Amino acid sequence: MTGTTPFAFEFAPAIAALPFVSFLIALAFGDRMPKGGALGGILATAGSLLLSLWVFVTVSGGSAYVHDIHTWTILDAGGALGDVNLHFGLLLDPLSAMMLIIVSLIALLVHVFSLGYMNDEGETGLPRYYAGLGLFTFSMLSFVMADNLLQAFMFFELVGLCSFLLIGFWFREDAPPSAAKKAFLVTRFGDYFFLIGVVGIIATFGTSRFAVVGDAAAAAFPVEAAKVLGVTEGTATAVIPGGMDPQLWFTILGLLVLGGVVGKSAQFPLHTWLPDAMEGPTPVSALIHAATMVAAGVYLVARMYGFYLLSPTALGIIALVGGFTALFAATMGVVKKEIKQVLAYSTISQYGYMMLALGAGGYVAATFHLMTHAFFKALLFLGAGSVIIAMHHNENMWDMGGLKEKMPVTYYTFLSGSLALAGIVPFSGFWSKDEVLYEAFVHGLGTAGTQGTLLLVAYAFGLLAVFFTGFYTFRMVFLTFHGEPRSDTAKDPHGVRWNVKGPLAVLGILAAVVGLVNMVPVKKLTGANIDFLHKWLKGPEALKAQTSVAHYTDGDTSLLHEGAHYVAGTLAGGEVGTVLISAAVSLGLALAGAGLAYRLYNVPEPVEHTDKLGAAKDVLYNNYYQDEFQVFLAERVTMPLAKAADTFDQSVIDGAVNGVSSVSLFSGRRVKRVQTGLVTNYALLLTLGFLVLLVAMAATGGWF
Amino acid sequence: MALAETIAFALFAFVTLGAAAGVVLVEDVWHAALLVGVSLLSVAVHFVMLQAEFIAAMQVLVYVGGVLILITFAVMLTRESDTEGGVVQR
Amino acid sequence: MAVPAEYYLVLSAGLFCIGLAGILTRKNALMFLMSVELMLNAANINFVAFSLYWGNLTGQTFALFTMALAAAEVAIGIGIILVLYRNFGDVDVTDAVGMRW
Amino acid sequence: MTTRPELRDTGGLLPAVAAVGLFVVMAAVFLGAPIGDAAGFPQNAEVANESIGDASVASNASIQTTNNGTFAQVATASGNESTLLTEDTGVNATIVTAGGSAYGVVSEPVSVTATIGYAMFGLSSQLPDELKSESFLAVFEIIDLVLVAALVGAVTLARREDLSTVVTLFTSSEDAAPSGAVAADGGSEPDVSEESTDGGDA
Repeated sequence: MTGTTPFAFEFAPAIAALPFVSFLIALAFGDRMPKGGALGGILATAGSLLLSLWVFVTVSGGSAYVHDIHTWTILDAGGALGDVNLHFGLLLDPLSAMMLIIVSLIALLVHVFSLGYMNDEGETGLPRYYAGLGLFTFSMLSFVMADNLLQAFMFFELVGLCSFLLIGFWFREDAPPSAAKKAFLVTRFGDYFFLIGVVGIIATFGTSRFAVVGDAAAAAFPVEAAKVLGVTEGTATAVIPGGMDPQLWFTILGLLVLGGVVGKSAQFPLHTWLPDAMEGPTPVSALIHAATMVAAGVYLVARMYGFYLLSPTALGIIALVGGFTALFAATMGVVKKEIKQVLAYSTISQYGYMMLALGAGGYVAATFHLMTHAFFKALLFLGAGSVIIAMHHNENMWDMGGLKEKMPVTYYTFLSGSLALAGIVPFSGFWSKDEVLYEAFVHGLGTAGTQGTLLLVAYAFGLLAVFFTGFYTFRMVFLTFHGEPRSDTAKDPHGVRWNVKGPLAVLGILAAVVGLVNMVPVKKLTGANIDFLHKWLKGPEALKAQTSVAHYTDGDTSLLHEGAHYVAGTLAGGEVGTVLISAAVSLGLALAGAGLAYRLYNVPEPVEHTDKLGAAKDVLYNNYYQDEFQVFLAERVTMPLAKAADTFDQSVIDGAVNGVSSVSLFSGRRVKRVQTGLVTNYALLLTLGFLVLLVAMAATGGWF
Repeated sequence: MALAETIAFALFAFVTLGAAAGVVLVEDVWHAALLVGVSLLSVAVHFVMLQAEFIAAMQVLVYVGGVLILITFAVMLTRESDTEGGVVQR
Repeated sequence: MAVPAEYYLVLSAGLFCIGLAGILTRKNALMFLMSVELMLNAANINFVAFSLYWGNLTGQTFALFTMALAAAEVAIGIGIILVLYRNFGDVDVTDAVGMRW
Repeated sequence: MTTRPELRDTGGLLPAVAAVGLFVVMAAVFLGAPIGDAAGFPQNAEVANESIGDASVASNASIQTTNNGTFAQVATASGNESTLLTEDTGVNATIVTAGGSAYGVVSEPVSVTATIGYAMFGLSSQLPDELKSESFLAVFEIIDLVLVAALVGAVTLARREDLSTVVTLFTSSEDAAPSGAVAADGGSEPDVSEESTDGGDA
């Protein structure tokens, strides 16, 4: 950044501050305001959206911004490491500007939708609800704008807290508090590793900045790490414990941070909280799945991608976890009865795709999918919410059917989202998912050795998941909207108002067209320069080498090549042929899945075909017994350990403490007898003390 | 001359310390008060030998004439009434 | 001064220790008072002896002050003893073991 | 009626041992300390000196005292030559030589008591050079205050607490008279109060 600070950036803190104000207002005055504080939240998020757009335009103009708002402390770590700088700052670059828009837009729509879902349904506790939404939006926006890992961690945790509050909104029922607790604990388990990673990174590099803009004295840890490894020019020092190989140590750090990502983004094996989180209000689910909590994990990896690129091992693990999660969750989504459960598993699956893309070196692909997914998943959840309103809060798809005629707006927007989710051309999901798979494919082909094989395995997982995605998506659509109504409420559904239809319409259009911003296959075929997102994320030339983002966009593949040793390969027909083959395969599989669903479920009276799966059905119904496995881990492994630790604590630690205290008690009981109150005794002690002192001084001073 | 002074010193030192020891050791407070007077006067003699005649005078006036009188008062005031004079005070 | 200063020091130490022994062994408050007088006199002997030893009158002046302080102390001491006697009917210091009564 | 002094036989061993031990240690230290001879007080201070000739006359000179005063008499070939040193008689006078001349020096004793007074009252200009002392005026004032405080304290301690009137030296008798409130002691024991006396000036 050169020259004066663009005006928009001065107002950037307000993007996060506005929802925070709405949170405070809803908390303090919500019960005295119309709509229970919703209007404040809508205004605040609308303001955030406008400011985000402003920032977006400014960033498009070639600016990026890193600004320390407040420095807590500067620790002198000594040596060449320099100062350990703990601060609170802003980082506004293409990635965060894009994410700001996504978050504020979806938050705004969710607020509007909540008018229909919560207010019109006569829920109580609305101020608490809108306060939670405001705090949630605030946390996520602040997380997005964080310019260092420590700050990101703090807001990461705040996001987790908000999800806890909102999932457990209906705390008087049995399931929501339990689900909230589970979400909190499971994500916290991952965040534990994240915290260690943060400390490790700060200890290693003396900074946890993601990027440097302008100030040459400041350092960003991905840049420093690249220098330490010699991938890029320059000198940098890092404190590596125990003389470890820097590559290994950076991998460990990256994997520690990844622990938080796996928890928040619901990747295997910490995905179990997410389906249960469906106990929260549906707009909250939309917010969590599309823009805030779950997106936070993937966003974090993208944010510090320059660091992960230095570690092929970490990238491979990310890719494999992502690909496996994509398939794993998709298979579970196939058999679910509740509409939100299907969506929940599809969320896990889609975030698996993003992780796969990140692991496969597809930074832009992952970001692209994050964006398109945000829109179509928010759409699907809000559509599901609309259906749930209509069905009087019955979520079982087997009680629905034939809603197409009753609620056309919901149907067509939901269909748009479903086509996007399934990845049918030309809806947004196709472009992004295709690019994800393409990246994994070409890098898997081109990269030699275990790395390449790993990517190909992950790619195979992802490809298989495409089929399941198409199947469960259209199974959901057909069961919900097609056929004959299977219950009385489905015959006469509850109507929905503008505040439900409006957000759906906006998102429906977006889900259909947003993929057009990055039509890479078309570019590869025709040579037309229409990969706007690539250019946008890469940023102008002036930003190169200043933000870590510029480091790894595809215009500068050196880090991808030098750091992660990824090489793009092709199949027959060169690049164009590979693109065509990849796109055709994934589209074909998606269509196959959708077609199977059409065959099985687009009938007037669909029947449950799950029995044909035999034993696999039980496994799928029970989510591969992951919950049971975790409970087993908790009860059989952790509990005995905790009990042993407790025994140790009670006997040894407390024993020592009590022993010490009893010594002082005992000696105190003895020593207090000195305090007789008799002047004579005090004088005697005084005399004896003086005598001892005199003898000691005489002996040492040679007075005798 | 020096020998005479030393002998005088020894004599009065003996008186001083003896009277003081008596103060501590005798049972009766009244006797103790009298022995304090002896000791104080003997110390006054030491002052004279130390060429501090004025201090010696003050010693006699202030201590023996003032302090000792006060002590005597106190002894008399705190004497238990149901016992005869000189009865053990602990 | 024909008598060496050490002798006076020893005399003073003896007087002081006798006073100290009185304080340590007696229970009668009046005996305390008298023992303290003895100790103050021991200090005075030192003052005066060193005054002569150094040829400096400061010691003698201080001895005078000590006497004044001793008189003040006795006045207060006797006041306290009388209060003690009034409250306990006795002048035994071992009775008064509380901070207040 | 008198009683024979009796020795106490009670009391702990430890206090006595402590006191004796302290004495032993102190005596050991004192006797082992390198304390030399005393400086002593200067006996005289010069008050006058008169030149009586050059140094060679010193051996022939002597101090003569007459009713008119004290003279330094030098025996010369032409007879005795007297120089008046002071008109007082009975003073301490000597002949000394210094700087090639002989002088008759008169000295008189230094008053220790007077010097103490000068020191205590801070009259430092009066202090003689030969007898050193510091100025103690501030200490004197403080001790004065302490004495006053002791007097006040003694009076306060001696007043009867169960009467609201303070029994002091100058309290009018009708305030204190009714119950014989001048008694400083006795408390609630009537037999003790028989011995009561005015504790106000104790």
